[in-house]
Amino acid sequence: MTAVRINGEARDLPAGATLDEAVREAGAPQGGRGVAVAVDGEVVPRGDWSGTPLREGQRVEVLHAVQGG
Amino acid sequence: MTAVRINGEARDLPAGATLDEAVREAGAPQGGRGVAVAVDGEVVPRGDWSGTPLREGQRVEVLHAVQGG
Amino acid sequence: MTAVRINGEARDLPAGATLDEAVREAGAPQGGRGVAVAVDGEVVPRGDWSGTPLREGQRVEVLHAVQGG
Amino acid sequence: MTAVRINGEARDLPAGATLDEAVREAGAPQGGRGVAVAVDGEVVPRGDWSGTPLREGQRVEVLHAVQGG
Amino acid sequence: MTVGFELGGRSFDSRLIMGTGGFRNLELMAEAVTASGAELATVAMRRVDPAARGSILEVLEGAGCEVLPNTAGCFTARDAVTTARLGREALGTDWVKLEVIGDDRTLLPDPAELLEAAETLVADGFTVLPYTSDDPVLARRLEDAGCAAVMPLGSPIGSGMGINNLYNLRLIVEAAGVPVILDAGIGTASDATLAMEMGCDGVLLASAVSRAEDPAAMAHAMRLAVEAGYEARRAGRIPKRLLARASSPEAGVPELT
Amino acid sequence: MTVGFELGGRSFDSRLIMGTGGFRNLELMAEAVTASGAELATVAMRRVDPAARGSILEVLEGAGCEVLPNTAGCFTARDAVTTARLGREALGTDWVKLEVIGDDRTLLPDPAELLEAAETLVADGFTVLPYTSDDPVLARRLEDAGCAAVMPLGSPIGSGMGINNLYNLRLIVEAAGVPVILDAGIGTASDATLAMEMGCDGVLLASAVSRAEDPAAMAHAMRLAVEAGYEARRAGRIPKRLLARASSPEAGVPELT
Amino acid sequence: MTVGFELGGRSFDSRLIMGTGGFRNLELMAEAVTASGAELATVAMRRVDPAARGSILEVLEGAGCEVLPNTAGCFTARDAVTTARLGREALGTDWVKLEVIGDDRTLLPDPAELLEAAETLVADGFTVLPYTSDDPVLARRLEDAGCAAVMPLGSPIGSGMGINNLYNLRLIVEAAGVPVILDAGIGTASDATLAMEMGCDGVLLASAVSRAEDPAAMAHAMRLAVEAGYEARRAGRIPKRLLARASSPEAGVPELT
Amino acid sequence: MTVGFELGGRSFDSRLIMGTGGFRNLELMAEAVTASGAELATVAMRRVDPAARGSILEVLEGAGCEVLPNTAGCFTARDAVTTARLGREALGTDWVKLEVIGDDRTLLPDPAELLEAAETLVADGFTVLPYTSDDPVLARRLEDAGCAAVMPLGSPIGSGMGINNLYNLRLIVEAAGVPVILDAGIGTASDATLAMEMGCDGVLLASAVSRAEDPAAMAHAMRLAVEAGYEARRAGRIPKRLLARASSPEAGVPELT
Repeated sequence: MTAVRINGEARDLPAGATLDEAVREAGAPQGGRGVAVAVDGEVVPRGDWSGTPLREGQRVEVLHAVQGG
Repeated sequence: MTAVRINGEARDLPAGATLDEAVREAGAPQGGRGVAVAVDGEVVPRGDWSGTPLREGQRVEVLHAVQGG
Repeated sequence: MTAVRINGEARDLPAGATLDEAVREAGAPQGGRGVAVAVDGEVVPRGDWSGTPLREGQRVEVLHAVQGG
Repeated sequence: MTAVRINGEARDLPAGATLDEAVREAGAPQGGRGVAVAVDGEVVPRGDWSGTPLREGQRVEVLHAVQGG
Repeated sequence: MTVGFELGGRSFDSRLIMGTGGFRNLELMAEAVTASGAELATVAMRRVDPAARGSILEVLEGAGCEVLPNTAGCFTARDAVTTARLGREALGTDWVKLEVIGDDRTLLPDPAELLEAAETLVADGFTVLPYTSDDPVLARRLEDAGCAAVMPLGSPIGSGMGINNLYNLRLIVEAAGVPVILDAGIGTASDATLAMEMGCDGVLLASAVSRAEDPAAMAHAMRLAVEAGYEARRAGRIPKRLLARASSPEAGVPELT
Repeated sequence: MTVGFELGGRSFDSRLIMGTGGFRNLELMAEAVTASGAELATVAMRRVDPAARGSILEVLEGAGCEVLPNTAGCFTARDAVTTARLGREALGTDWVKLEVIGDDRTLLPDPAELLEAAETLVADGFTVLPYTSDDPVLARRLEDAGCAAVMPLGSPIGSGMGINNLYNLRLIVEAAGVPVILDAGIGTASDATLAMEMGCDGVLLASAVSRAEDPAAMAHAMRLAVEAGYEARRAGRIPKRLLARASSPEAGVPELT
Repeated sequence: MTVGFELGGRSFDSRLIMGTGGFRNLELMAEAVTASGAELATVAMRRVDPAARGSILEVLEGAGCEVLPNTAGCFTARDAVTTARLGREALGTDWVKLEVIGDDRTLLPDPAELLEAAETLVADGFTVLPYTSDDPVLARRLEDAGCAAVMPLGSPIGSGMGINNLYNLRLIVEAAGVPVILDAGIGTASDATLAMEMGCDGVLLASAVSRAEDPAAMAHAMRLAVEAGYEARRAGRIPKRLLARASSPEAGVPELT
Repeated sequence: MTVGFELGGRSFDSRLIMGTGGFRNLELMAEAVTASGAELATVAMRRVDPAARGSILEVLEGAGCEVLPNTAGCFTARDAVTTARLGREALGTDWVKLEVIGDDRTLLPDPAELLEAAETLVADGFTVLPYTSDDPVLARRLEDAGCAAVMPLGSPIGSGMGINNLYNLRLIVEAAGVPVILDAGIGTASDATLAMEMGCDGVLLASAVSRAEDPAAMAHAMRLAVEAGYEARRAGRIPKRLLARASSPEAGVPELT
């Protein structure tokens, strides 16, 4: 298992899990339209999600647009 | 002759002249549409012009609407 | 007895009472320094108080200076 | 001779001249009370003036307090 | 979306009343009055000028605008009353914009003369719309005298200073039982918007449009400005706050560092 | 009659940009955005909320409005830059309303951090629209850094105080070579009209509409207010005068007494 | 360094006139009047109260201050005239601060009644100091009626709002041939300073001192404030400029880089 | 009755700091500085002028006033730091009024350069008194950097406009842990009184006095104005009220009609 934080909450993902699974875990819509992801403060383009394995202790932020400003 | 002031100017009108002649003298349009008259500070209704003889020294004011306010 | 109003309150004064008695009645200081009196809305000079008999139903106002303005 | 700029003006000082001569040249009062000096943008403390030789092309600024602010 | 209002027992769609003074010519006036959407326009009563060309009455008729005679130039109640009667005789209307001036440098109204003239004209059956100062007590006296509206100034006629005393205007609006029309002092659109936001029922202006570089364009701007202020007041503005209130959610902020 | 403007190399017909924060629900937001006529609306980037219903993106699309992601909630240049990049990734736009806050009670911007973030994002190819203070020097530095506009505040976000320092706004407008958009502090329509009369190219507001009692009505009022101010500025207002200028002729006044 | 002024044919060193209303007790009043340096203090005429302790007359005498009876509480010319005569009879002075109130929420003066009362009292030999609105025309009428001064309000009595309409005050000062004394509305020292800078000859205030937390301290502040404003006006202030003017020399700047 | 204050670890009786620029000659400067009661006066560092007559240092010494060198004329942190060091070397003081200008028409400060210079000088042991904008965030950053005070402008140097943004000044005062000294923009006495009433600990001004028609008289007016504002703030002013509050008793009013 890999222990990560997704949107501030502790989660255990199966060993070898990749970023797209974390995005799904966060509750993002299928395909992640309108969604962006940062791992440890660095943006990861949508195209790289499935090729990005998660490492122990990483902070994953899964964001979308909301009313504001 | 009757000496009167029409709109501030001295005029001599034939003896027995009436107010409607003063109005014409002032340059008001025929029939005096949009015109009002005061003699010595008192309004004289249009209907009374022809029946109002002028007396020596009277002040006749013949007014109409202009841009203002 | 003469029924009058002194500073808004009904009072009965002995028949023939004069204004200076009303002033005393009102609680003004002896000699009425700094005091002025109106009867039925008219000012009565201090010198006339003792010579001014009160009549039934008169309104007597006895005033002095207070903090204000 | 050493060519320098003192308070923005070109001056030729004798070879081997030191900073205190430049200060005198600038018209500063004897002893330089209330005066401060910068050479090529760096402050030189009063105590070091006589020990600071001038080099070709240096910019010397000799300042004092004036009305201001 | 602007709702009309009742004035002198009649209904008007437009809350903007135009003064017609100061236009360089009648053509510019016609364009501007049309662009303003005004239904009522003031005129002054002056001596017949045989040399004058064009009729302001026809032009205003063409713009679908009724005439409202004023008593401009009068310094006494007596002259104002006579001038109002001359306007009624000439134009067949018993409405009058009542002006009684007390000072010729500022053209500010004379309170006592104005009140006296208003009482006389109301008794004579006029619908009296008095141009008044921003004094709330005088406004109240004019209403008590039977005026159909009160028309306080924002600042002197033609000065373009806008509204000098918002506090007094507020007092007038809060106390008034008749329409309040801001009259005089408007310089630009935001002045008119503010007047309506303060609760005025309408705005009367002349110089701000007639003496603008492009009168028709300013007239249209004023039309929008009056509507904007009226709608904003009805929409219920947010209160003023001394500190900020975030317009973006404080929840869900990511930890990026 | 309002002419559009160029922003970030593109043309817009509407000079009103809507913030979308503070609406009680998406339906009210949709009505208000439509009533405002805005073509651009800001959004914030926040953590995905699985429980959330409705998509703001679809609603804005339906209203014919493009999204402008902001960096609200960021207190450092670094966070603001990352948030801008997340907005670009999520929404496929390289435009950003840049906010770097320096104080959480007033939400006033941090000048040094804001400038640093702007320089980084411009270098990264963003079209940067910075929310800034009313400091004319900071506005100049932001323009020099390559920002596509400067967006000075009138007063703190959501305060509704309007424009606290007309003088600074005037200096900014006079010196700016890019569009000036008044951002934050607008409370009611006359504030927006005044901003445009001062020479701003546009107005950005959220709370004044979203937290009004009737958001759609206030949105329409703001639309009119922005147009009124823009037209008034172009129409050439009259100068302010300390004394009156008669709007009725001084010639031809009768002698009635 | 403050030069005195002539009022009602007499000379005064102090340009500050104190109202005595609102003090929590006579001791605080005495301290404050003394600290203010005032030579004139208003009093109201009310029904004798047998229970009252202490004599305001003796206290003011002790503070070297003369009494100025007012007509506070009167709503008609008739009552104000009678009250003025009662004050004269009681206090042996023919000076009066004339008040005729037109509205009990704002205590603003009634213009027509005030003017009528002023005319009557002047004819009766009084030295009339009328509390008036900021209407320049009414101020002029009061002067024409023979008042010894005009005393326009800055804002309503006790409101502490300061001067709501600087423009009207300016017009009054420019036109007045008698002393202008700002009366009512002062809230703090800067209001008094500003009134004097505007050209007022004096200031009359009560609540700002009597209801301050520390009346004596505020009284002294007001004394300084009036002197500061008077001296500043005489010293010839710099004009306001839209751009900066360096206060350090632009010549002689070193080249440091 | 004005209590002194602590600045840079020392005590001062006078809360007025004089700038010495703009006087027509040293004699007028001497009179004015003396009349002002100031204990601290700024000077600028400029190239030695062999033709100059009189020593400002001796004149200020004679007036019992210490010198405070400024960095006027510097547009970068680097130049300002060097100039501060030159002032220290020439005058034997490690106090400096720090100015880093960002625009030569308005002489407004450059926020980023100012902050950088302040950090450098604090690290170098200076007592830094920064001339800053009215941006509350920048003021906070300067305090965090170790400045001994913050000196926000009211309006541009020499403009005499007074305080353009009372709201920002209020925020600065409320948040500051070091003395706040209003610097620049004062035009007349009431501006100084207001600054003190807003809670400033002191006022720094030059042009308002040096360029007044009578500098010594204005200097004395400013001395009184600063004291008046300070005392008024401590005395606890009355709150502003929207309606009147009678200053004469409502009880005991006679029935006269």
